[in-house]
Amino acid sequence: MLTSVQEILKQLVPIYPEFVLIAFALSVLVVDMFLNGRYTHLLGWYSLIGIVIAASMTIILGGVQGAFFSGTVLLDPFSQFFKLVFYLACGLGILIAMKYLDIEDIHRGEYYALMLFATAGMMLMASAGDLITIYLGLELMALSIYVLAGFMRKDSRSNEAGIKYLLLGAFSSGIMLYGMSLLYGLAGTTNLDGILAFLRTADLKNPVLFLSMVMLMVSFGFKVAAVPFHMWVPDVYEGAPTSVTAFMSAGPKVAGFAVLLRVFTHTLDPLHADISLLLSGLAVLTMAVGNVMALSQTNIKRMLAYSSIAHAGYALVGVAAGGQEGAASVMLYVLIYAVMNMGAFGVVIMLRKAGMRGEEISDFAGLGKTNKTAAFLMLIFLFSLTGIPPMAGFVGKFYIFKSAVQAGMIWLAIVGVLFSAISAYFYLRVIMLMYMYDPKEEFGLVQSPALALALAISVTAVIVIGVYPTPVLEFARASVAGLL
Amino acid sequence: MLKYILIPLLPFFGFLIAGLFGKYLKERAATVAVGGVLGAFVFAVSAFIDVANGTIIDENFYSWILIGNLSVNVGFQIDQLTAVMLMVVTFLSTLIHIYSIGYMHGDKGFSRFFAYLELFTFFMLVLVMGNNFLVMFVGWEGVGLCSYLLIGFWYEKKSAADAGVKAFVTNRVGDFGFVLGMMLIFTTFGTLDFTDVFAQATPQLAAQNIDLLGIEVGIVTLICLLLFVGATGKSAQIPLYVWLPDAMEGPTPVSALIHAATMVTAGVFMVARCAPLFSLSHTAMNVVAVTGAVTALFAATIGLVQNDIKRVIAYSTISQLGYMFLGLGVGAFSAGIFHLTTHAFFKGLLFLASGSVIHALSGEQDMRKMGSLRRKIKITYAVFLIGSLALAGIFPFAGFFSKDEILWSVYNAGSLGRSLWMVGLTGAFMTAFYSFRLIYLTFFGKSRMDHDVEHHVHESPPVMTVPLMILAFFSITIGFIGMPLIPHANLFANFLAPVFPHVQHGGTDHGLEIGLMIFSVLVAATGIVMAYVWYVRDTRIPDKLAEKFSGVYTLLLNKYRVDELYNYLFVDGLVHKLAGVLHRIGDVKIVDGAVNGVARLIGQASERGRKMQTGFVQEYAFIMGLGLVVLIGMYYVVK
Amino acid sequence: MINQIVFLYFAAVIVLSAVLTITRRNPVHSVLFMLLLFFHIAGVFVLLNAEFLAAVQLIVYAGAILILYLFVVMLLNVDRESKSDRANRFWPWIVAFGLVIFAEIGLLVARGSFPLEGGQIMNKTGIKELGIDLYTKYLVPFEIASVILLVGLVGAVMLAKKKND
Amino acid sequence: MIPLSWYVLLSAALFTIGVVGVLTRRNVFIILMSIELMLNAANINLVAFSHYLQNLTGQIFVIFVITVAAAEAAVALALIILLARNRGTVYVDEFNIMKG
Repeated sequence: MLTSVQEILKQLVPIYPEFVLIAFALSVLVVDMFLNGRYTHLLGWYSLIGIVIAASMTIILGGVQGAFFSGTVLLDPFSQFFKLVFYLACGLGILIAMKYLDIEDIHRGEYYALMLFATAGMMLMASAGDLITIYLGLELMALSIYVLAGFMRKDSRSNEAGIKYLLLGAFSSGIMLYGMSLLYGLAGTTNLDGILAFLRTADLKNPVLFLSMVMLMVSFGFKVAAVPFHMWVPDVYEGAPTSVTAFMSAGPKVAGFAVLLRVFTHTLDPLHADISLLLSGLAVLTMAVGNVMALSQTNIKRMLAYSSIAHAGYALVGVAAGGQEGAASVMLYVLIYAVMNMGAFGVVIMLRKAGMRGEEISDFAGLGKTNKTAAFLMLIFLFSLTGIPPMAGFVGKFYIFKSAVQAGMIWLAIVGVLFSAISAYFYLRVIMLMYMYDPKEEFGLVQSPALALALAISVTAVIVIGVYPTPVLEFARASVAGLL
Repeated sequence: MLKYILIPLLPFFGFLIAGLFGKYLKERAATVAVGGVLGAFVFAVSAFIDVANGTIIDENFYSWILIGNLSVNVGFQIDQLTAVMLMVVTFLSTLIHIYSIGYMHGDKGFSRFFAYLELFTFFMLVLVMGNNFLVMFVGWEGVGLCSYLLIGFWYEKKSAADAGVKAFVTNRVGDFGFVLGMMLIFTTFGTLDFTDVFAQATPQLAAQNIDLLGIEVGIVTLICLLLFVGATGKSAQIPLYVWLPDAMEGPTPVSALIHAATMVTAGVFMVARCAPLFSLSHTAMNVVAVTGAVTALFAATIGLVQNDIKRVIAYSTISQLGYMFLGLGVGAFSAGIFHLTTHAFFKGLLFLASGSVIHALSGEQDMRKMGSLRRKIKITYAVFLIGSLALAGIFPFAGFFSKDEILWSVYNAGSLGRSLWMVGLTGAFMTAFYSFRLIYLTFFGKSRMDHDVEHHVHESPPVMTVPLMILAFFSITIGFIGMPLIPHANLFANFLAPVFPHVQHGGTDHGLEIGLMIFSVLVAATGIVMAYVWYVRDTRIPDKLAEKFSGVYTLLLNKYRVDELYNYLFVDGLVHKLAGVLHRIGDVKIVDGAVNGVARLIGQASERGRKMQTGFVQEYAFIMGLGLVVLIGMYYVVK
Repeated sequence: MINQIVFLYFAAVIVLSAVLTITRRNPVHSVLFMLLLFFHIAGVFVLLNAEFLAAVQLIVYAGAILILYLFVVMLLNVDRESKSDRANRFWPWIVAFGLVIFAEIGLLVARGSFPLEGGQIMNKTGIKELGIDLYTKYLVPFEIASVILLVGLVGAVMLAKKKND
Repeated sequence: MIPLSWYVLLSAALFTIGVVGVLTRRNVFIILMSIELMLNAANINLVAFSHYLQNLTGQIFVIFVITVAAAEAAVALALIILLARNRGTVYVDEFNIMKG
């Protein structure tokens, strides 16, 4: 009996990190019942311990590569890279949430459990070796996020965000499933390597193949917020609790890119010419809409939503460029993006306190005078989002556009740089407000050790990666090796 | 090695101290700041001597971005060109720091001002010292940022804040070219290091073409043109010059340091740095030369009728930068850099002196409300006169040597050169005219000052006048390091010779050269005399003329209505309704002119887009479905 | 031949009841037509030798999910449906748009081919194989599915419960 | 012997009807049911392919799809209950606080 348990545990080694996260999530749910609403923030720190343990397991498993569980789960440097990004996003998401949940009066243990479930889902997406695993990982993530988006039960904006995200998410899942079913019908298998093997010998002109590829593109495009599948983003980002928005803008989007890269640059690689054409079209649209629409926003969360759309556009340029360099540039970009965006949301969350929503851009007026540190951090994050050297955002963009030029898509790089020039307007507006206007009224900012830690981590990452990106860049390049 | 690193680091430390502890240091922040730049200057001199003795420094500290076997390093390079720039930047920066102690005395943002100024100096030094394009770009972006902060320094003034944004955004357009050029260099050469790139810049490479949306373009030409787009933004050339006149909203020392002596010359420096690339492409060189010449003339004509003392000098800066590009464009790289150097001195002098005038008049900048100041502020008048003579190009002032070296090279550059020479000479005439119009309006004639203002007129304190006198001294003498005619007497060109192997030497006909020199001095003198007649002897002439040619006059006064033209092209031509979207979207109005035009267009698109975002889930789903249908439909396009 | 007739019957009812589902004014009626639809889909599954799935379709889909819908519809008892519009004002356009989608998918499928089409028809019922596959090959997805159900449970309870906290 | 394309056409029809339902109906329940229609369309495809390919993966996929549909329905209905409680409506076009 004992040996068989050991046997089973041994077989589970490749999914230990996911296993740990789910176990922690379950225990959070159980413990929460006994805590009776007190000391809930301890559950946050407890969840962080879970993340750290899972992260160290992922690192230990770094040497293990290959397909497990009949090919449904893959362990490779590619998935490990993304898992580390997810840990980062989830950890930062939990840190910035703790105080905020108190203020919103929604501090319940389920929050942390759902964050962990969502993270486990994202990790499964990244290491999926089978369409079924992709689908299930995606749904696990999405379902948790639907609930998180509607987490403020008494706030009808939050409810609305939840239902909007759910309806559109389910709609896009329906499209994805249809595409997956066609792909299965063609290839006779749902295994990604199997599909690749099939495509190597198949007639690539088969319209059904194109149809299924497009349907997958639509639903993955939905997850990464590519135009025209982006419409949910501003509304959901605005309505969801800010800490959830921060997590959403980093986690699920990055997970979407993990799947996008896995499926489009690995599995469907024989179709690269078509994919590249369609994706570059989507990338241009995405950059255009994201950057232009961000200009006229008055709500900071909506502005950051459009900015996150725009950033998805830059990353799509890298996917369209394809190849080792393209994929590596996307990976580096999403990492940097996740960190700087979480940081920006971390500052936004500081403005929220009882009696003041702190979501209007005009609320930032005079922040440079009332709270120098917060304003300066925001300045760094916004400069990084604009792509001004030596912040990390510049390195990310540089590498993306470089890989596009290298892949012979100079026009795409030109368009990208042009739109990134436009983006200076709306990031600058916030900076102007912070430094060049007087505060409307005296207000203190909400501070907490957890939030401070989150901001310290992200600002350090933004500056260090900006000044010395080589290790991270090498890491991304090494991680892409298993993909192609 | 350490002493070279200290050149940029000292100002950076100055920035940190003044920035972090400004609250406690109060006006002592200035001491720290001046100490920082002065230290940098001392080390720069030492570096200059090393270079003069033949030590070229090119050192990498660490690899910044490492992509496979390609790497971009953070490293510094000090060669002859950098050494010259280091001297100019640190010397002027020191003087202007000292001057600012007097000028900014009592301002509530005193320590903040010095912190920004130090940060600017740091980035400017990074810009000139970088040994590859990316480090240069870091400095490039950095100086842009500081310029934005300093223009908007008095942000309570709305126009100042707007001007800051305009400068930043216009520069982003230029940076767009720079980034693309850099990317193309990276993919073409596989490196961004100046030495490696230039080593590979061979005529064979110049023959290679690249397909750009169906048009075959020489790859080197494309790179150079993209870089030049960057240069036009930073150095205020047509069509991206619009930000510089507005930038005069900043404190005057800022105008002197950033918008005359250093930052605006970054574009010239960059083109000169890339001389080995540019000299491979005739097209690019011609574009540079023509842009420079046209800007030189164009800005000069606007300068003829402006009434704001600083704006006249601003337009003259644009015009002089045009001359530098004209020189570079005909291959006279060292002449261009020479003009950059002399210009830094006399234009810095003019700005600081105008600051002294404004200071004396309690903030008045309109020349129509000045006059007869020469007896009241004697030192300022004297140095202003020296600066103007240098600007007008009268022998033996500094401007004469550099401008004539450029014009002589232009004259010898084929048939295109001859016509550009004519343009340049016309510009020189106008330069002389408007710079003395300024002198006469300000210092001669009857006083048109308000009574209160007149009562308070006073000479500036020594902390301001001493830097002025030092600059005046150099404005007279610095030209002699570039003596023409006598063999080997052009020390400046000899010094820079190793950096510019492709220098096109002027003709050898000394007789002709002397003739042309005398001719151009005469032309300048005519301008001065004409200004004298119009503005001192018979002051009715300008008004009469303005009346008679009111169309031309208004056109010039309104700066050719370029701002309006940009508005028309980008807004009216494309969109019917002119709604002030940006007014509505927040209380931040983004400047007039070109920037506003594009911004408004985009802003309108943005507003329309907002209306499409109706909040109805089904609309969102429908747009997704539409995307699906279009993407499926693409099958018939691709197959 | 008989198979084809049976299929056509199923197909016709499926399409018809689907159309009725999305057009009925009263959501309760929609649910009932959906029930009819699920029965016929189960019939199609039987036709495809997937008896187990047919059973699952009836037990889980019809028996659980639809009943849940019915519960909530009746719980909320929103009877405004009888007065206000059932569809948004763009519906004629969207029906046309739907025809475009159908035409596109149909055309592409008609022009394309499924490489393995015409293979042997599976004779095994496959329940045993299904079970073995589910617990060996697809173990991890199976476990994820259980977590998904848990998240659904936790989420639904957490959101919908009335607790005075 | 039923041609495979018949199944695919049936599923395409069901998919389209689902899409039209999602895009037209105002009642959020019926939108959810329309989404179920889309999922069922995919299921028909999967089972049909599974049958013709002699391969059980498709059927297994369907089991998972049904599972997820159940969980999703639970969360969706919970959110609808919340909205009905807070906003008193189940019409999607009245869920439009957030826009622009």
